[in-house]
Amino acid sequence: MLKDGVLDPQGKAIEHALHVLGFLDVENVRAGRIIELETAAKTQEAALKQGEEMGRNLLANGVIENFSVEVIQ
Amino acid sequence: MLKDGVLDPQGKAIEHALHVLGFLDVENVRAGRIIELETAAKTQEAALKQGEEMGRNLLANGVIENFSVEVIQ
Amino acid sequence: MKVDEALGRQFGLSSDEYANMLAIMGRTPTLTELGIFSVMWSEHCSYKSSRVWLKTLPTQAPWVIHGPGENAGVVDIGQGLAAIFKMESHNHPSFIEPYQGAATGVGGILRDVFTMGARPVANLNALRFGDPADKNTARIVDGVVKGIGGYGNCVGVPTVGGEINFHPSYNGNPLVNAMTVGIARKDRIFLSAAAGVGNPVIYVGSKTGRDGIHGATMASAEFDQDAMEKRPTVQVGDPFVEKLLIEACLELMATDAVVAIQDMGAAGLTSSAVEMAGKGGVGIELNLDHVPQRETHMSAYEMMLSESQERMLIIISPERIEQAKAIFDKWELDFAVIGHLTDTGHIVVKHKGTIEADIPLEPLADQAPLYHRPTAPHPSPEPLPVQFSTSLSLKEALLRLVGCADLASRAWVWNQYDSTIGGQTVKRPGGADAAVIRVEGTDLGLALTTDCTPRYCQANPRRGGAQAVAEAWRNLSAVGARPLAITDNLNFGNPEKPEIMGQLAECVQGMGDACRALDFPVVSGNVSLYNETKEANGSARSILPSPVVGGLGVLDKVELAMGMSMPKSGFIFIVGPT
Amino acid sequence: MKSGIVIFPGTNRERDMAIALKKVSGQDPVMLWHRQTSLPDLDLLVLPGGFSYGDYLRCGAMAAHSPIMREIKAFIEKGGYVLGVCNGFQILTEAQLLPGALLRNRSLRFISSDGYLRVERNDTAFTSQWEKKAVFRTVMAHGDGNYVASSETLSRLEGEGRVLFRYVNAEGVMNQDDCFANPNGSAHAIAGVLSANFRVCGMMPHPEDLVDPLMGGEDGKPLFASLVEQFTG
Ligand SMILES: Nc1ncnc2c1ncn2[C@@H]1O[C@H](COP(=O)(O)OP(=O)(O)O)[C@@H](O)[C@H]1O
Repeated sequence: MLKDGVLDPQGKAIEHALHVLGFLDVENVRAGRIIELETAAKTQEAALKQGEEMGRNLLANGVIENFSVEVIQ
Repeated sequence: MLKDGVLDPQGKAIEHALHVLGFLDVENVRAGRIIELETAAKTQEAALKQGEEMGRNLLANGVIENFSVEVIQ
Repeated sequence: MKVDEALGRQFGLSSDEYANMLAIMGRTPTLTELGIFSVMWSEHCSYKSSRVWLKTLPTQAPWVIHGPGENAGVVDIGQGLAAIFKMESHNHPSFIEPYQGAATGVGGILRDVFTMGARPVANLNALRFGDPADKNTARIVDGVVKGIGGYGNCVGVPTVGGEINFHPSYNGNPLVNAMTVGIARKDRIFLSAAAGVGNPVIYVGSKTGRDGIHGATMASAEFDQDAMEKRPTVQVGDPFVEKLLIEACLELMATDAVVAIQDMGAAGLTSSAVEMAGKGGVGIELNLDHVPQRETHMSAYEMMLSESQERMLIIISPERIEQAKAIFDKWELDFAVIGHLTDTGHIVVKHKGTIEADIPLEPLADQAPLYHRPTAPHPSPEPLPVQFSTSLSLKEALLRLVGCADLASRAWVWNQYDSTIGGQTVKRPGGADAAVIRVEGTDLGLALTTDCTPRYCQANPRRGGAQAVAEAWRNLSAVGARPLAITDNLNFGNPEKPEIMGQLAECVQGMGDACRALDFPVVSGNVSLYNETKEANGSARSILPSPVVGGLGVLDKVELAMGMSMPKSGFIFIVGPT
Repeated sequence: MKSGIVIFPGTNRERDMAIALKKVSGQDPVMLWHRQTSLPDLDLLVLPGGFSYGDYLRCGAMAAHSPIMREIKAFIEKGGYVLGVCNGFQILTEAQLLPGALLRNRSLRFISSDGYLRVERNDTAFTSQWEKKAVFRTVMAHGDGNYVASSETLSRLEGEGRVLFRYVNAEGVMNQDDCFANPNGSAHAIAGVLSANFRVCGMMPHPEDLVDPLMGGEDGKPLFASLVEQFTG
């Protein structure tokens, strides 16, 4: 997800399209990316830690994006 | 998220990049989109219904993508 | 926040500059006023270090319609048409966020050109990256190339040419120089000088957010590790909105409603309002309550300094408001009357009932700092050792040459740029020494090129500067064009260091010499200083002196344009001494 | 031939298309704005390339809901012909006027270069001026040209002869897995398809950018010549 305050051209365009389609009470649309993956990490904590490392190093662009990691078993 | 069986070039590229970075035990990477928005819908059910309509009509392409809707208060 | 000299320093004002501001104001300025002074007097907006040297460049020729001083240069290309072009740098933002830095660089230079009434018909660029082996280089190259393509392709302007070099001096400070060329009718060129007391000031385009506040001053500050912490100053571009803005502005300009127009570039609302009113010799009053805002609780300071992209400021006559609004409504863009012209000679900024700024425009412009910075001769590097290795076969030597980063094929880059959109591209990247496009609906062609060899400028700045101009001239001649004029982008290190200032002075004089000799004037340009990286040991390493030249020429019969692919048979001639 | 070009916010190859149509048919096309709710009398509607709505969300997704799309559907039902190029093709698939979808190129990069297409049949309104299995050069300029469809859809398309253009190498040989011969990674190397009634054609590359020797060739001209032939006899 883009950081608060960073312009989200996608979100803005989607919001506009939703309004045109008649979803008039929708606002603050923000578009982000979700990445699902499988890991061989043994524990919940190890997986979380790995996810955070991957987020910092590659998956998110720290300059303009925030990210969060969730582990599902 | 792309449906199972639809080749996901982005997911594949991310998987490759993660391997290069040394995250060798990661696999089945899939990339999808997440859209957050606020609605004035009064009830949880109404919001869910609205979200599903938006997904079917615009936000997801049924030919290649699946979607799910979650309401957070 | 208390406004005092210490805060002034944080905003980039020297003690003298701060004192001068106090003298002009006759009181302690407000925070918003300080912000306005600091950006208007920054290197980026005031050219305080380079102006004395820029003035030595030749800018006149019978075919020059507008030289430096407008948003872009304008030359007569015949048949009642004019070519409008300029180059601009986005070096510092591209290091912090390569994709968005490069993308917004393209967006900014496009606006400089269509703001004058031209439809943009071609983009070019000149890129310099660090050592290919450096760990950051690949990421920066990839992001910059994707960003240039992402913006240009979406806006629908073909990217037809450019150049790329690698050198370790650009490791922490890549150069991203973007050039746009547009075409307009000679008698329909729009300028930025505001006129008509009482005329409304119109804001169009995207909403204002807190993007890139202080980007203009950042672009003039030396780079170090802290730069990474200044991240939120990165702006995100929206090429889709830019495309709508081009169409809407050109549609409005086709009516006779526009008195003056300017894009909101570096220092956003501040520089556009100050420059438009200043050039027109009028005052301007803005009511920020009416500025379309993307975020809540924005202060006057933030709105005046925001660098949100894809915005323009327009002066029209009051009876044209409805007509103009209908056009921007059609293109689904924001449109707001945010002020009017006055006869006070001041810029007055109101927000929520208070006057946040009230500055006399004349001294703000006329007393902008101007420095004759000391120059020192540039130490010429040791001559390169001449080595003849007999152990390499001709084939091995050739393979080594074509395999080196500066000579290898650039097809992987231009294959990501849409070079054919518009249907007028006669010589695409790789097809000739200069790109050639047809001027739609005529037999005319434009030849376009960007050139600079920083190595030469390092070895001998004066001859290097001259060489860059001469190379552009040759490339244009090689496709059969008559070279008309250049735009340039002077990329150098810290001008407070005499040897860097020496490089700049010498390069500019060399360029001037060549321009005069070739009757090839400079009609627009841009300066980017403080291109340095702090090394781990604290020392600052300057980039190679890089005065990039963008050349434009015209072909009266575009079908005669020459390419460089070899015919299947024929003779080879070499012209000139070897 | 009376043709119309539909412009959505963000469309950017409408001028190229207009030049090509004018050049081959001798008649200027009508420019139509996406909010229009009625169409003039036309033989052919063209949805040109570009980045409608910035191609945010998915390419063509938002344009597919524009008011004019209802008119376009009615036009097709009444027997009209529609050509969608690049973004136009993406819009037609998003509007479900053509099957399948266009995903990000396999390389994840925008591709701007020349490629080769093979004409799979020449008994259609769009291809009558080519020889059967003719191979022609064309300009590609897209980031999302990777054609996908379910295996049932693909076999239906093949069975009904609705694959009109395929990516091939310069010799006309198709190889789905070769990143030069099939640059986007399209299923079955598909570059262009037809609707079940053969009156709607979508294709990714840009024949309109090669209709003039000065711009590098006239390889795209037969497409427009075929359409002119269809409507003027
Ligand atoms: N190196 C240069 N050579 C010639 N003209 C220059 C140079 N640098 C800047 N200029 C001119 O100075 C004026 C101000 O430039 P700039 O501040 O970049 O304009 P803008 O505010 O439109 O970005 C322009 O007319 C520009 O063409």
